[in-house]
Amino acid sequence: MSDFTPDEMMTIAASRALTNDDVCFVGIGAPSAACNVARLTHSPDITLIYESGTIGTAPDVLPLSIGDGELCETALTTVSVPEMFRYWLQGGRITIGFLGAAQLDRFGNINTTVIGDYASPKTRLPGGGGAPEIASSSQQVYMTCKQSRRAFVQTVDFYTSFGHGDGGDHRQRLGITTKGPTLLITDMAVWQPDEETKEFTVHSLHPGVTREQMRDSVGWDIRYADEVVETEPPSAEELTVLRELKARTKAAHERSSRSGSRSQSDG
Amino acid sequence: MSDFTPDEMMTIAASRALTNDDVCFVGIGAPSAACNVARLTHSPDITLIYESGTIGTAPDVLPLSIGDGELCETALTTVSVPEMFRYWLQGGRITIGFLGAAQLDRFGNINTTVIGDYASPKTRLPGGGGAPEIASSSQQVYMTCKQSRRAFVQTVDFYTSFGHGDGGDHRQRLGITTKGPTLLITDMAVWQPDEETKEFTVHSLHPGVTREQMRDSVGWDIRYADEVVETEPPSAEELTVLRELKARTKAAHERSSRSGSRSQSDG
Amino acid sequence: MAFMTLREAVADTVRDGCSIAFEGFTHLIPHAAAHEVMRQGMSDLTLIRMTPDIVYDQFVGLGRVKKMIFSYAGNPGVGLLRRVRDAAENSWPKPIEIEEHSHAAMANAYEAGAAGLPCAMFRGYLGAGLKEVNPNIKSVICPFTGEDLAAVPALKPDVTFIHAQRADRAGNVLLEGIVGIQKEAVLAARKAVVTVEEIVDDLSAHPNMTVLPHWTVHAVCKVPGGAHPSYVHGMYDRDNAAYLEWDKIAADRQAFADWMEEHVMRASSDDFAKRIKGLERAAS
Amino acid sequence: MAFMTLREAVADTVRDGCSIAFEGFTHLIPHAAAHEVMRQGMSDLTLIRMTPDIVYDQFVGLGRVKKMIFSYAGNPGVGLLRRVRDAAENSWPKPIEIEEHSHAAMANAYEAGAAGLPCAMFRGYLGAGLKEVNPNIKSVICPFTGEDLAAVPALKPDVTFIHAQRADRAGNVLLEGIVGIQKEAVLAARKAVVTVEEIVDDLSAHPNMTVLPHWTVHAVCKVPGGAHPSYVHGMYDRDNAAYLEWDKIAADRQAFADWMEEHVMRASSDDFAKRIKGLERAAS
Repeated sequence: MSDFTPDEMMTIAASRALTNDDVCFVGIGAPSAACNVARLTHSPDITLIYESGTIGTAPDVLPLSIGDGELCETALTTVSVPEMFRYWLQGGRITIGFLGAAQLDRFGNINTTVIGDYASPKTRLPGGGGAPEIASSSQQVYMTCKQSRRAFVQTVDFYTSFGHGDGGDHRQRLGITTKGPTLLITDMAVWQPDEETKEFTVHSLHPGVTREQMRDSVGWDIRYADEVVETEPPSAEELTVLRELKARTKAAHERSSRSGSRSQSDG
Repeated sequence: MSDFTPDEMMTIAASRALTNDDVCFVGIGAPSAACNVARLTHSPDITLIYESGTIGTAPDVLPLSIGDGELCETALTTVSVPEMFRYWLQGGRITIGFLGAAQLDRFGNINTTVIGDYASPKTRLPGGGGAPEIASSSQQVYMTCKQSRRAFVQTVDFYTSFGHGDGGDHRQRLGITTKGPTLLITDMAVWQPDEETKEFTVHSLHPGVTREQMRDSVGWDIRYADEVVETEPPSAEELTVLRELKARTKAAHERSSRSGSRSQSDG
Repeated sequence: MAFMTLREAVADTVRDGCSIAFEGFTHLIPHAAAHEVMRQGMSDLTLIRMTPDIVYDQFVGLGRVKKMIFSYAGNPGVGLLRRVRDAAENSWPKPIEIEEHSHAAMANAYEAGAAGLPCAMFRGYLGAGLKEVNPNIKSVICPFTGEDLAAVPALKPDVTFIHAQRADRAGNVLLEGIVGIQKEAVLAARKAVVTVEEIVDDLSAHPNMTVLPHWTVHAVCKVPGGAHPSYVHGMYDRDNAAYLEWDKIAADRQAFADWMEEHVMRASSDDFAKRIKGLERAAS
Repeated sequence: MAFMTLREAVADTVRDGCSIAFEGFTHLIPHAAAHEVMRQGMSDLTLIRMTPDIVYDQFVGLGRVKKMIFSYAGNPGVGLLRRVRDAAENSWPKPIEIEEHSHAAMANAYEAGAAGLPCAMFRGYLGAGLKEVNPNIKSVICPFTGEDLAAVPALKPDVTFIHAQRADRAGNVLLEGIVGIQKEAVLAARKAVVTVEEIVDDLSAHPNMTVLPHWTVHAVCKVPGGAHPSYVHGMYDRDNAAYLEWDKIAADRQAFADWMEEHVMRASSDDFAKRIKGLERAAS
């Protein structure tokens, strides 16, 4: 087994959580890579859905956006966006909603809306897109995000999508019947919510990661499971699949862009 | 000009009320023949819509049902039934809803549900199908029906679809913003609602029809317009188009049925 | 999804007292599936369908129906349903409960079922008599304009049966032509069974066509001719004579009983392939 | 429907202060139409779009936007929208009003607009912060189950612009591939303008594909390349480099102004055909 980066470990650990039977609503970025690695390794029959309307897509390269042509060309079928959100997400057919985050807290609440005050933001982020309803309508939610003190905060500035709120039975109290965030995979660890409090708890640390590094990258006092194991390192196959996917993606996206001279002629 | 039947006069008079710019939601039976005669004579660009989802259809023969294959094969596009009722009918895009009737009253209220009491009917009719919302969502409603004392009654047994209710501003009082029935074409006359009372009023009598015949075929005291004209008889072209359409229809429906031996073998 | 015989699929999904939608809007009516349910004897059924026609006339005539939820009960292009009339007017062979809607309401109610909502909201039933006789027609107020809109409960059949052109070997299903309400009826159901004309290696479907992924379907059964006397776009024509004949058969209780015995009870779903002989279309 | 030049269609439909949707979900974004509106100088606009990206960054940077109704304001695959940020964070060149929703809410609101309803109802915003800051998120109670469902007003733009593959000579429009929310955005609008790659004798469309009848559209304009740097399924690829470059251009107020002057103000919609050179796909 060769060397690997924390990013690679994150993507591969996330990919392992998926199964052949999953119907996965894929957020862009890290979730997309993990879902496609799962498809290209242990779960060839996994159903990947992107919010642009593509159902059962099998891209050869990773999409740059949720609406890339490759997603439609390789999909079983492509539906309109209202249908996607009504029949497929709200209809309860999604087993896993897979989300990234700009900011999250220990209860899996996510913020991708603003840093600072909503009315006069310090940083205006893109907003929720599909996330608010992915978080409430998917049977469960997996999250993947790199750890940093900026991202892993005591309290999110804005509840873009609701995780476990203040913890405990907060979801049920709001009438939400789905499980919510059940897994968080970072570049350093794998976290799962405590059964009672719903606070995300570290269950495995990636190879070489120390508790000191963890503390420096998370803005709250971290809870560890009674037994914390080391994450199985990437296998040679997993690494090969991921790296080939990334290489194909890079080559394809360069190929589909025109040469540098374009910017002089017409922008 | 050759002889013609009252049925032919009805269909042709109804066809004349349509224009090239109309988007017409076509009920089956008499409305379907009238709409297609309009398309084959003065209004080649009329848009005909059937509730099965076919938009801009141009059948070579008359459909036996609202879902015949011919309708789809000749349509500009075919949409799902929920889309038909949401985007196309409820969306307010239909200029003319064209309905038939089993029973109607002088305010254009239609019954195709039951004769007698709803809970213990004397005759159970098919029900409303699309008619309740065709009557309220189309910009206006044309109706066509053969006159008889059984059909043209003082009070309908059931309000399958609402015309002008008790007359006057009854539609507005119910919050209905569309015009409702504005034209009634029968085998004997052309009727239009009075501007104030909304009672259907005879504006033209078909050639040869007398006021006595009218009285014998209608279950209420008929109002006549101040000036009642004679309906322009069918032109040679109109009659030819209608008869050829009917002949093609008969031939096609016989061709698409298997021979009589079928019923012995498997019903 | 599992590939099954129609017999297996019916035995696996239908129980006495359950609610079933056999959907198809003139086109693609799942006659073979309905006959198999009749043969297997399930009773006390709630039958749901926008346009109950011959098939529901048969179920009602056999006395298998507790309740019918529908919006237009006619024999398309012919007239009334005589067995349904006999039940509604004379309680023969037994009374049936009726929950009657408009097409718009049924279409919206299936859509709401597919969309996982408890009810559908639309502009409808204005001035219509059904509001007075159907307690499942209520209203909601638009919180922005104050408009009073109609509301009906979402339809969520225990089982939906539909017929389609083809499935691929993974069980993904393609429908073409007048697609009606079938996608919604499948997605609204607890379980869906699809009979198909053929099973192919590749659906070769344009991305925007109507495809049901295999994981939305409980069972796929190959039943060539399974829509007869309804038709299959691109494959075979409607058997118009059969609809005309039905009017005569259903007019008489004994003629009905005899016909059902011969053509349904003593037949099998394999017989449907024979019934479309002479109605096939040349492949386009 | 009338065939017009894009210049005529914009002059005919857009006024200061009106609400406009330029829709396209990564695919088929009507860049040429947006640039024409910028050139003609209309201002004080309410811009509606699920995924405002470069085009809305440009409108906002030019100070033409009074209000933006949206659900995800990012540069797809790249990051943030720097002109939108500058307006939201620093009120430069002027403050903008924001009405922010989720994708589900926007999709439902367009759907309700297309369906002629005053509002949309769906299961959403559960626990979400937008409910606290957007007064246009209300609720309705299901009259059958008592469930509290989210409600938002229907979207009904004064004008919707979309880009599509082709129209026929009657002005019927065909969209293929990721069709997004465009059909709903057109049907919800008071007037719709469609730019197309080509005008053909016959759409040759399968019955179940996405076609907009000519009478649903105010104007059709032939603008080859009109989606660039977005893409057109089956015709040309996305110009990913342009999206990356935009991040640099939009990072600096002066660089932005210079770029807009050269590539939008002094250009015309005819220039788009050149911009897709090298991105075309072989006809399949």
